[in-house]
Amino acid sequence: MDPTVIQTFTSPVILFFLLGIFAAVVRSDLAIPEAIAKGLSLYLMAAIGLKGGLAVSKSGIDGTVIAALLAGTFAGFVIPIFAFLLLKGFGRLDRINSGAVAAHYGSISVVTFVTAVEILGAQAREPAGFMVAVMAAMEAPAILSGLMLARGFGKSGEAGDPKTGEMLREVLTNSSIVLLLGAFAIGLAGGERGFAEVSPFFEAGFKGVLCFFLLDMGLIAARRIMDSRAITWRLASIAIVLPLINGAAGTALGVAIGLDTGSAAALGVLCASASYIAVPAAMRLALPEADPGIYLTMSLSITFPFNVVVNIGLISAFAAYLTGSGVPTL
Amino acid sequence: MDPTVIQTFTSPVILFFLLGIFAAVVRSDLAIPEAIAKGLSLYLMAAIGLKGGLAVSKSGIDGTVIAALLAGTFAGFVIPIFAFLLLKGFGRLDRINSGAVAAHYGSISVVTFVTAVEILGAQAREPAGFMVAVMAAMEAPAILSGLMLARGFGKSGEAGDPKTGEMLREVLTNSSIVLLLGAFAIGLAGGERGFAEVSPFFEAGFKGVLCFFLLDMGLIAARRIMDSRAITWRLASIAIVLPLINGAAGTALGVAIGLDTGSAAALGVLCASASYIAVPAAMRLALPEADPGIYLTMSLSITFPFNVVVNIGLISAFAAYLTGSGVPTL
Amino acid sequence: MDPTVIQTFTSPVILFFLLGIFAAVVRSDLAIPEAIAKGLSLYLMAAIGLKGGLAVSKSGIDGTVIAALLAGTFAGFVIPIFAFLLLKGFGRLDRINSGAVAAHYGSISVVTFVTAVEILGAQAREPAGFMVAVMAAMEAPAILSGLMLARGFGKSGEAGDPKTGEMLREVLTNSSIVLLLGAFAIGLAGGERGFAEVSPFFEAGFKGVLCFFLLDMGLIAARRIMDSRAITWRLASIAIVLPLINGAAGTALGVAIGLDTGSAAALGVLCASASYIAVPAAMRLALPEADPGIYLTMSLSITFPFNVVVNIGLISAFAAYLTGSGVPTL
Amino acid sequence: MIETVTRKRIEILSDTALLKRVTDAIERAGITGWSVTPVLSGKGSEGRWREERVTGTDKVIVLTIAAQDKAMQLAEDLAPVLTKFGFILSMWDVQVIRGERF
Amino acid sequence: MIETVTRKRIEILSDTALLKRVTDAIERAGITGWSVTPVLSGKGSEGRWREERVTGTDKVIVLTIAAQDKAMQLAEDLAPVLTKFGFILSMWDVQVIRGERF
Amino acid sequence: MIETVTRKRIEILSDTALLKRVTDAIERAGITGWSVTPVLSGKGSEGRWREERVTGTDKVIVLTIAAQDKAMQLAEDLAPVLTKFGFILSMWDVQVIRGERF
Ligand SMILES: Nc1ncnc2c1ncn2[C@@H]1O[C@H](COP(=O)(O)O)[C@@H](O)[C@H]1O
Ligand SMILES: Nc1ncnc2c1ncn2[C@@H]1O[C@H](COP(=O)(O)O)[C@@H](O)[C@H]1O
Ligand SMILES: Nc1ncnc2c1ncn2[C@@H]1O[C@H](COP(=O)(O)O)[C@@H](O)[C@H]1O
Ligand code: NA
Ligand code: NA
Ligand code: NA
Repeated sequence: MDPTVIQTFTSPVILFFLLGIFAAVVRSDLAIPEAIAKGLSLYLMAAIGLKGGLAVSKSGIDGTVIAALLAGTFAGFVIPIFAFLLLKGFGRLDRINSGAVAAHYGSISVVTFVTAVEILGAQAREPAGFMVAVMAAMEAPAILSGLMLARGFGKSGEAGDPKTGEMLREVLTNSSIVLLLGAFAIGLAGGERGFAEVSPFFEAGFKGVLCFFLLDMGLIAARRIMDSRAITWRLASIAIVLPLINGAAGTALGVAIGLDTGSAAALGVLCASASYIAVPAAMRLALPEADPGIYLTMSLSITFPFNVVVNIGLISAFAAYLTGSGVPTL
Repeated sequence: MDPTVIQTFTSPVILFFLLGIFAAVVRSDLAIPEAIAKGLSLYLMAAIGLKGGLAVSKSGIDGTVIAALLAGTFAGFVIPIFAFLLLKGFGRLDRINSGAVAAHYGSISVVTFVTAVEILGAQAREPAGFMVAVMAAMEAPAILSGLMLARGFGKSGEAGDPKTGEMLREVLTNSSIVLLLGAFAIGLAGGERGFAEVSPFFEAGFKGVLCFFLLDMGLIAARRIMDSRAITWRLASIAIVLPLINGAAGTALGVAIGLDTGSAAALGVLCASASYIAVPAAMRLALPEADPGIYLTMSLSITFPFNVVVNIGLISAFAAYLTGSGVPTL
Repeated sequence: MDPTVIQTFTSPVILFFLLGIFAAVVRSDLAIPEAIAKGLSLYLMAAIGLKGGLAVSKSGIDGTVIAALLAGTFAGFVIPIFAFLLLKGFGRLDRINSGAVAAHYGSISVVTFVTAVEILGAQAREPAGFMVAVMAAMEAPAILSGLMLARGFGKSGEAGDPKTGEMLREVLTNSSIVLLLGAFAIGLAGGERGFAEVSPFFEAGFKGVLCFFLLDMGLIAARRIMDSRAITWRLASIAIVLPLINGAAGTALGVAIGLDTGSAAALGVLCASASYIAVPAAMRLALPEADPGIYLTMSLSITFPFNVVVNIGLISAFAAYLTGSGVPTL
Repeated sequence: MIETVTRKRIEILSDTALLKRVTDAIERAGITGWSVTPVLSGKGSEGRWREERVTGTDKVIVLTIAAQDKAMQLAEDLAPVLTKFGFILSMWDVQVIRGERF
Repeated sequence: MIETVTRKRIEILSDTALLKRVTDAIERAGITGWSVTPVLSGKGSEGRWREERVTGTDKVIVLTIAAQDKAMQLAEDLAPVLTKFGFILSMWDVQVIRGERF
Repeated sequence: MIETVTRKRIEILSDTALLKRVTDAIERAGITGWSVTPVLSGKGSEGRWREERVTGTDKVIVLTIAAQDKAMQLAEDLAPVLTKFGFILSMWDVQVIRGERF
């Protein structure tokens, strides 16, 4: 086993996540005020966006960047189809719920990505800055894809359901896309000099903020699954198998289009991750009949911890294997 | 044109402000939780107060400081009179609303000042530390001045309206004055050594916090003007012309009493800026008949962005012109 | 008088606390949003836990650590008995309220401890890292002790009152214990290398966050006593005398079991401090008839400021006297 | 004696994400105003929840005061989607001053 | 069977900045207690607003339970300033236990 | 015309620390759901308070809609402890749609 898989467990970031899970399991009243959690997540998105923009301002844009953006968008459209079939078939979910869950798995989780960047960075496999833009590009397509699957391709939704155009506008202007891409643009425009001014705030605090945020995610994820009633063993299995398959496929796709080890792994993590912020909000609006008890519990309480604690390590090792860059000495 | 005017646009602080405006315009759901925004503003006030106190603990107090305090207080009383006449005449507002708006323009905006300090600092024109005390001194006088104008000088307000004494106490103990002057006193008392202990928190994070806060101000300012109904083109013009005139006059006054370029510019910015926190709260209480849709939209949605994006740069250039310190090479 | 007692007053941490009291006294509307205050307290607990765990990961665990843990637990059980007798006798409180107040004085205040660590550190008397674990061990015993006193040892509480077992589980899983010990464990596991990653966040910001938090505590403590009606001069005296006696006794106990000056002083501070977060919550649940107007006002509005502003300095000097380490030159 | 008139007060519990559905219906009913208040946690047929705005599962209560006929129009409008959207609607008579504004 | 008595419940929507005006009136009416609850956003004749405590435009609902006569006294006291201050006042009958305390 | 039925709406003001006491009683009365809303500040016989979650002195209002008989059962259950725990309980009739769920 790649030693980097084990190393994950000594990172304070992961340890705080496990502490959150522990606190929820012993029914502690520990809770991060929700305004703080929201503030921390805005901070993380601004910081990762700035950092990505700064990196691209140095490296410039070339064919690989375009290829990665196209690959990400493609994956965002295609993953839901595969997920939908698995959910309807093996998972025994109805069409509406299958479509809703599929949309979550095609889209991405910013915090999973950020955690992966930390872990990959500690392995000297820092992904390229443009992967932030790839992440932003992958947020929306799966929502469209999942909605079409849920509603059946021909039909256009009940009267009173929001129009696809309206949905699209809402998805493209949702806060995480605007903040990520906005900060990315600021990093690109400001460059090294602009970043120097704000770097003590956005860089020095980053890991500590991530610790706190993952503490909260651990609490929320574990509390949700403890209260959950809707999850069968079939759905739980899918919530583990999907990130494994999507992660491997995404990594392979990344290597195929010529990404470096870290960036290919990051693409794998994006494919493996499931949204639990942007997509649930969109689904509540577009498919209110779908059960949040299913899609949130799968993405947030099973897939998210699995990715953070196990799968990022696996994907990193797999990327290193594929690119032949071997196991880094630490 | 002074290159420093253009340079404003590459500062991340300003870019985040523009991002906030952009997000509001495309109707994104991006929002900073209000507890976070409040916390950031307390942080900014404590930090600027400490910094000012520390600077004065080094430089000491002399005749220039007294002159600047008197000049600021004088401006606070006089600007509302000029503004009132303009608002009643050209602006076609009634007496109550003219007085309420005038009070806003005579008072100051802490965030505009803080942004100016950042921008002036980047131009090697850092204002003197005592300007923080001048800012605090300028918060209250305009409220009294504006109230007297709104109520007519002879009359004493309706039964049930708060007494002027009560108003005065409330204005002098409002949170921003207490925190600014309190932190100023702590900086003065603690000096270099006391500050060293807390400087990583208050200094290193400052620009980043300001970025976030201005992101929020951009959102709030733009959302407000998009929902506004009460603003005529006459009022909108006044919201641009007043800061231009007040800024120029304040800068000239500063140069006349012997302030250095940065401090004279800072006095200009204080005169140009309009309150959107302390004064609205006071007006809601003392003049509930006045329309917040007018005074908030003018000060927050027009004057504030104009000052931050354009006017600070102009004032800085004007101060340099007056003191003959020319255009700094960067 | 030990110069370190006076030195307390030039620390920004204490000055911000006094500013909070001042703001409340002049009835300013200054207020820290409650979500921010909660977030800051979580930060302080995580930081102090991490720091303690890191220190122990370097120093290891020996007989002194065990002795300190036992001494703290012992004090937690015994202090309430002594306090109970004083409150019922001299204080003229009834049994229920005496027991409730006694529980507060036997337990500890994290913020008092953190402030003491800062002040002792500035005097080159930094307490040992394991004192954080001692603090955690002292949180719960006093609650049990106080409850038994309040209910009379024989009786088992009214029907509907929570069972002792249930109470115990709640006390042991309360957020501050879980976060303190969790972060302690993470510090222990991660060691120097793990801590390096997060130290800019948890270490550099620490003093500044403490300033802000104490500003809030000053506001809350002073506002409470200004609104209070339930405090007699007898109770007010007890709220001063108890921390003096407990502080001296705790310090002596610490020296007796062989702790160094800083750690003995820290044990004294823990004994002297009274809980105002964990214990009130437990009492509200277990003894709803007890009057929060008494126990909160005593612990939060009298004992807490007395400890922070006066008693920590006294205890430090006393510890230095007992260990013969004299007055440090600064 | 001041004059009071009787109006309906309607309160609708809704997911925050679906708030616009509620306020659109209020506007369709020709009602001039409303206020939105927060909800922290709750329990229903789908089990407990607590405020987790991070996952968009938070709820609000929309309250509006309106004349009887408009109130009924609002109730009629929302009735068919109550179950689908999980809204909870309750209404009762209240006395108000300045009745002409509602 | 427990005994319940009828009291008035009054709710007043007010700008946070004007809260003291409301609670002073409640005290003048001789009512012993009240509670203040938050409001997040709303719409009225002056258009939409949302919580922006940064600009002091936030609102609260003050709720108080009182005997009929005191409730009417409160309503009478506030009626003349309702429009000036933009308050919205509604009241209705509720049953309470421990009626002697209100 | 849609059909509305009459139910009781009960609101209980409680210390946050005692919330579980309230919701346990609601469950004992066989009521299926409730919602918890925040309170910012207030005044009562023990004087003023304001939200100080740092000291655990914050309060909430629990609201639940239930059939008459279950509502009375809840009131009976809580009546003996109202004073001890400092709860304030008020209830009134409301019209609801989808009455079968309450
Ligand atoms: N009919 C209504 N029902 C409930 N709240 C209302 C109503 N009308 C106005 N409001 C609230 O009162 C505020 C001020 O209304 P207005 O005085 O009409 O501008 C609005 O922003 C709403 O929060
Ligand atoms: N008449 C009332 N109407 C509404 N809320 C009240 C009333 N009396 C008391 N309260 C609330 O209940 C809390 C406790 O009241 P008490 O038990 O009288 O100290 C107060 O702080 C208020 O928040
Ligand atoms: N009887 C009730 N009274 C008050 N609130 C309720 C009631 N039933 C459900 N709720 C609220 O409505 C939400 C959704 O309920 P449900 O649709 O039954 O899952 C719950 O989480 C509660 O917040
Ligand atoms: Na994915
Ligand atoms: Na001004
Ligand atoms: Na103690």
